[in-house]
Amino acid sequence: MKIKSIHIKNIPNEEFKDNEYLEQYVEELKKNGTSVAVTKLSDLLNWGHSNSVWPLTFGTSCCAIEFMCVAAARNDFARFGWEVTRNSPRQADVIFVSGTIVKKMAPVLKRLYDQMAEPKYVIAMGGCASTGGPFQSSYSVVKGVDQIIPVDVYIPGCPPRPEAVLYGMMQLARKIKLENYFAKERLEIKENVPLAEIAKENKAAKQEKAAAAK
Amino acid sequence: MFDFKIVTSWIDNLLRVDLGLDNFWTLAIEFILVGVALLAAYALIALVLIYAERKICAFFQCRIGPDRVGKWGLIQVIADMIKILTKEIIPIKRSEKLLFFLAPFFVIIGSFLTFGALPFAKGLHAIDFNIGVLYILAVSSLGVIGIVLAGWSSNNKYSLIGAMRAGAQLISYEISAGLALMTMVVLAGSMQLSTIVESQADGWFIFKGGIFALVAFVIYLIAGHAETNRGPFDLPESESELTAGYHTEYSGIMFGFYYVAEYTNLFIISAIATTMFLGGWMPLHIPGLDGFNQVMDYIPSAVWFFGKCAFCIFLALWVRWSYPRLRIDQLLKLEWKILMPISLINIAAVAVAVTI
Amino acid sequence: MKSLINYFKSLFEGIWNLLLGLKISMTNLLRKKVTEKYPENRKTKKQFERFRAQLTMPHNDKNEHKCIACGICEMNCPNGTIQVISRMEADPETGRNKKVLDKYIYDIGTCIYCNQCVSTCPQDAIAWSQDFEQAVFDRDRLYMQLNNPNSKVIEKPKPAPAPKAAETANN
Amino acid sequence: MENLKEKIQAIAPSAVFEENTQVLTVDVDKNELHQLAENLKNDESLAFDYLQDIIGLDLGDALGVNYRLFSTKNNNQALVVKTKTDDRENPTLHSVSNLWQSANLYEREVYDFLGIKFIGHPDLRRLFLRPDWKGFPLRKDYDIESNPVTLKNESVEEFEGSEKLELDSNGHIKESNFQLFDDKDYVVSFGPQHPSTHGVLQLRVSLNGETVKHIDPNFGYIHRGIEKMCESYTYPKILHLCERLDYLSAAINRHGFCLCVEKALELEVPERAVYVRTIFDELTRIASHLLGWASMANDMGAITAFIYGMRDREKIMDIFEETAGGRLFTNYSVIGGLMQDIHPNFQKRVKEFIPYMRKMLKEYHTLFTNNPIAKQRMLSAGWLKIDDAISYGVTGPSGRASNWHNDIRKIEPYAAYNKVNFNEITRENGGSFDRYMVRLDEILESLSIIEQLIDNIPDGDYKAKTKPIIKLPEGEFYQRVENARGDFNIYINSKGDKTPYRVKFRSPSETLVSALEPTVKGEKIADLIMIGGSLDYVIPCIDR
Repeated sequence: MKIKSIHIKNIPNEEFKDNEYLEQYVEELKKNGTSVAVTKLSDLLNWGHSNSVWPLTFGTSCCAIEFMCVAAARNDFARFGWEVTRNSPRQADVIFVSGTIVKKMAPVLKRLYDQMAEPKYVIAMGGCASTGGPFQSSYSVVKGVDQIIPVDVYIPGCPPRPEAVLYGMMQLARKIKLENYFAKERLEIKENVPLAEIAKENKAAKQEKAAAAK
Repeated sequence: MFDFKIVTSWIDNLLRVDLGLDNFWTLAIEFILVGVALLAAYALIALVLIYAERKICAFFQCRIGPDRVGKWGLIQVIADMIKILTKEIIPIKRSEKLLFFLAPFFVIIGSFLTFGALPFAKGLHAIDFNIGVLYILAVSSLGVIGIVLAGWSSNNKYSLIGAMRAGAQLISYEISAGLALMTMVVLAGSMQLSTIVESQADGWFIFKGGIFALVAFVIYLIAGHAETNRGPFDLPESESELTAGYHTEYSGIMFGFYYVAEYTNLFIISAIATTMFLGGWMPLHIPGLDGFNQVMDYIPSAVWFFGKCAFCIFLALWVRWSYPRLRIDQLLKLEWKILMPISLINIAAVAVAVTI
Repeated sequence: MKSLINYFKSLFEGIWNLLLGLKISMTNLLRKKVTEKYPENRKTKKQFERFRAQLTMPHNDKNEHKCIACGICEMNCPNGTIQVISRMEADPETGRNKKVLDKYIYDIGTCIYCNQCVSTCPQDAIAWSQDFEQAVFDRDRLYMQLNNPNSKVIEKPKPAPAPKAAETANN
Repeated sequence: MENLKEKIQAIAPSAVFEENTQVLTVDVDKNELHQLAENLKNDESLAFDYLQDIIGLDLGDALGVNYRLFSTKNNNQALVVKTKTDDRENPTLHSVSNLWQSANLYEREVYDFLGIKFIGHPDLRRLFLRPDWKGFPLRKDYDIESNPVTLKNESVEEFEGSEKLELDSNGHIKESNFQLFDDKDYVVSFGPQHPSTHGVLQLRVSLNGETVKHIDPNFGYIHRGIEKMCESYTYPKILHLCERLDYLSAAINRHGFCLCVEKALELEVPERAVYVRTIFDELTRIASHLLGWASMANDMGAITAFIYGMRDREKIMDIFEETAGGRLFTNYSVIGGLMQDIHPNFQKRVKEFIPYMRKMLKEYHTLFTNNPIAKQRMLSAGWLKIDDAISYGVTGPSGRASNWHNDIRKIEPYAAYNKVNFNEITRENGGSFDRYMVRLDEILESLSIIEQLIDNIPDGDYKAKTKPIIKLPEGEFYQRVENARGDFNIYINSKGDKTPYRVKFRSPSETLVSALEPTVKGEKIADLIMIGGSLDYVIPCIDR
């Protein structure tokens, strides 16, 4: 499947962010090469998976409240078919890491993720889950859940407003639609973002400077 | 009114006369056909009900419900089913493997056996026992074995508590459900489902039986939904306490079985209530109004049956999405202190009324 | 006898209250639904004007912005969301070295939308936009460069105050 | 006041009274502490029956502890008792947990953060951090990098048992271990990931059938170290951390911190800002109580009620977003006033909301309060007596349901609360139903407060002028505010820098969770969840 053929109602493909990643993803998939029949079947399954992503009710802090708002009447995520929130990780498809993950919680989150049945997805909701957010200088916060479990979609915001969460879920649906269901291993793509390199280097340099000043 | 006997006897004729098969093969093919048809209907009804519940629940909650997968979200449930079918099944390490995998089948078989004995329309009735009511009561409670086994074999404390609750609940509510149905058996004078339906030709029991039938109807609905573990009686599952209750450790299609069985059980309870109280597939007849009765007769019997079922299901959903869950002692109190005494008095009163 | 009366009284009261509850859910069933259809209405729905979703640096038609790279926003940011990378450039008129913005990097992944940067900016060079559709697949994509490539500072009629502010920030 | 001083001096000869402090502060030697505490608690004329907070400090050469006491019988007389340990290497103090129940968790917290061992404490485990955590984070010499992320699960044995320090007859400290649960106990663990723990809290419950025998809360799964972070942040930056403590009372917490700093700076805040802040506080309270109602209904299985609550909460979110630009975190109060002026539509929207909310409250009562299932469940479980409430420090709506008049808006009026008429809602019995009703009645009361203020917002500035870099004078500053869960206290210890030396937030939720022990014993598991909902705690506020 190509990116162009993904169809999300009411949002044209080119208006989505980070299409580069999906293109790279498709390239990688092509390298592995699968037969047409398998691809067609995989497309059907992906259609089912992408339209029925059942979230695990998991919330650690502030973002969980916004997540409840997504589930409530105003921004009803049942419209997308994602409303069946499961409390048992065995039956859930996606884990919304909504809130800060601290070092005491990290093994628990890892265990929850391991308990989920394949195919499973992770959405890092909000600043804390993506990067540590407001608590970057804390001694007990995990700075980004990607240190613990692989993350599929990052939704920035502190907390992200409900529509932003819906947008993030549509991004996840797009990614699911491209997947190869029969692939044994999970495909990990590392994008090359020069800006991020610069930012990280600059930050490290500044921290060194500050440490030297002390 | 269209009689489904025409279809069934045509098939029988086709096999026996036109193809010239002997008795054994005819029966074998007919059994397979019936089985396949029932399975298809079973799955279809579950799909429709899941969609209906989601939509109706959303409307009760001022929401819209599924509306993006297909027109009005109509194929939402198909996507769900594809997903559940292809999800990984996780074997639990320290579980009782055999029972763990067997449990969901008990649940699904229990509800399927009941499903097969329902009279769906005029002539559309797979097995017509002369002890139909007894049979239905017996097999519909098979499901609880699956639930208790699931709770016990999962090696999970939540599951165990949920399973124990389910056991207590079923044993209690079976009594008043049975008594409520017996009230109607007294009125009809037969346990055969077809006879019960036929005897409602001149008026449904809910009208003919007066206050007794109404009380029995309400009690049956309450007890029936308590038996199927649906809200406000969903204690074995009670999401906010026991995460997912007895099926906490199940994933993939194993969980799908529980999920589907929950909805078909809802349908079965409504169908039994329809058959016993609302005249089954019988159209609405008002004595004296012949013109009206004739118009009613033109509506196919299947429509009557499913329409009445839909009404009962709507009642159940309405209650489910309005009330909080009962606590275990409240649940047992409701049965032993309210429902059972009332249904005992009710059945005695009916018996007296009928003999007089 | 009294207990029997009480039993029935509470029974009927209970049934009555249960029915009233059913009535409420039925009225809500018939009410207008409050759901806002998000992706359908994304062209028409207007967010509140003060809603903060992303930091931006407005540029004019000539690809010029107002940032003088003073770094006050970076100082006031609670968790290092903003990084102002500047370079020294000789002013063509005076010949003195002047701080010029090279890259204004904003990490939306850590931003907590506290408004400290915008409210303390002496030049009003940064502003909030309402584009909340920011979800991406890679964490590194959350870094953004706010100044356009090859953009310049708006030259003010009196160039005097700009270098001054830059100098104070330097100290 | 003089009388009190004399009495304290008589009990503890070493007592020194500090000058120029906001509240009466007394320094005592650590050996006289327990004697003094016992007298303060039990003497009828003193009757300091409410231990609000225990604040641990790193004083450099030693570790200090401040006990903040109030006398509910004695016109809410406040007193701060200070003491310090002998050294840093082996710091010990006598426990006061036998006098005040609330001290139990507070002392564990001080032990966790600073490593002070309390002799006679029944259960001295770490409160927030893992048992294998190295170092004590609130000590100034703590290395932030010393505990990397680990994916090793906590071993069950490590927190099953607990340490206990006792003094034997010779005055030597004796260490002993004890088991929290018997081997025969059927222990069910609720959380950390559980739909109804309102955050990541672990409750380990031993059961007898469906009946709760013993409950042990385990905190720290969302401990973000906010207090340590505050020590390196300037005051305007701390505001954002305040919001993220109890995110449901975000605006109130932020307001409280602003008040504390303004008090220290002796800064006059414009009337307009005071009024608007008060309205925002009350709106936040309504939003929080609505969510409390909704999630309690959800805990009891009424999902529809939950959705209705969230639906009506969205109206408040709209008001917030239009004026302040944020939904959950309004980000509106700043030191000296407000972030920006109110939106022109603000008053109109609020006035529309008030009658709507009143109508909806009636619906809530018909749908849920009068529902016999819900009512019987709430009426039959979760009793908390007033003495327990005070001893455990259960403040806010939950404390008021036990007939404890503890509304800080009445006791120590701040902002515009002395300009409005409102009733302090209290109820007699202290059951789950009372806590539930107090919350719904407070929504009505808040609506009436807003109604009185909304048309009278004075004109003028919305923010006082402040220096670009805010430095607090040296000293200790306290500010109590009534947030949606109760007594939220901010303590700032300033050494005159632009960053505080120590900040301590008193979390009202912490005491609410500790009050689970007396309220749920002997109740069913289903009620444990329901009582948790009726206490309405927010875990990130506890863990900080």
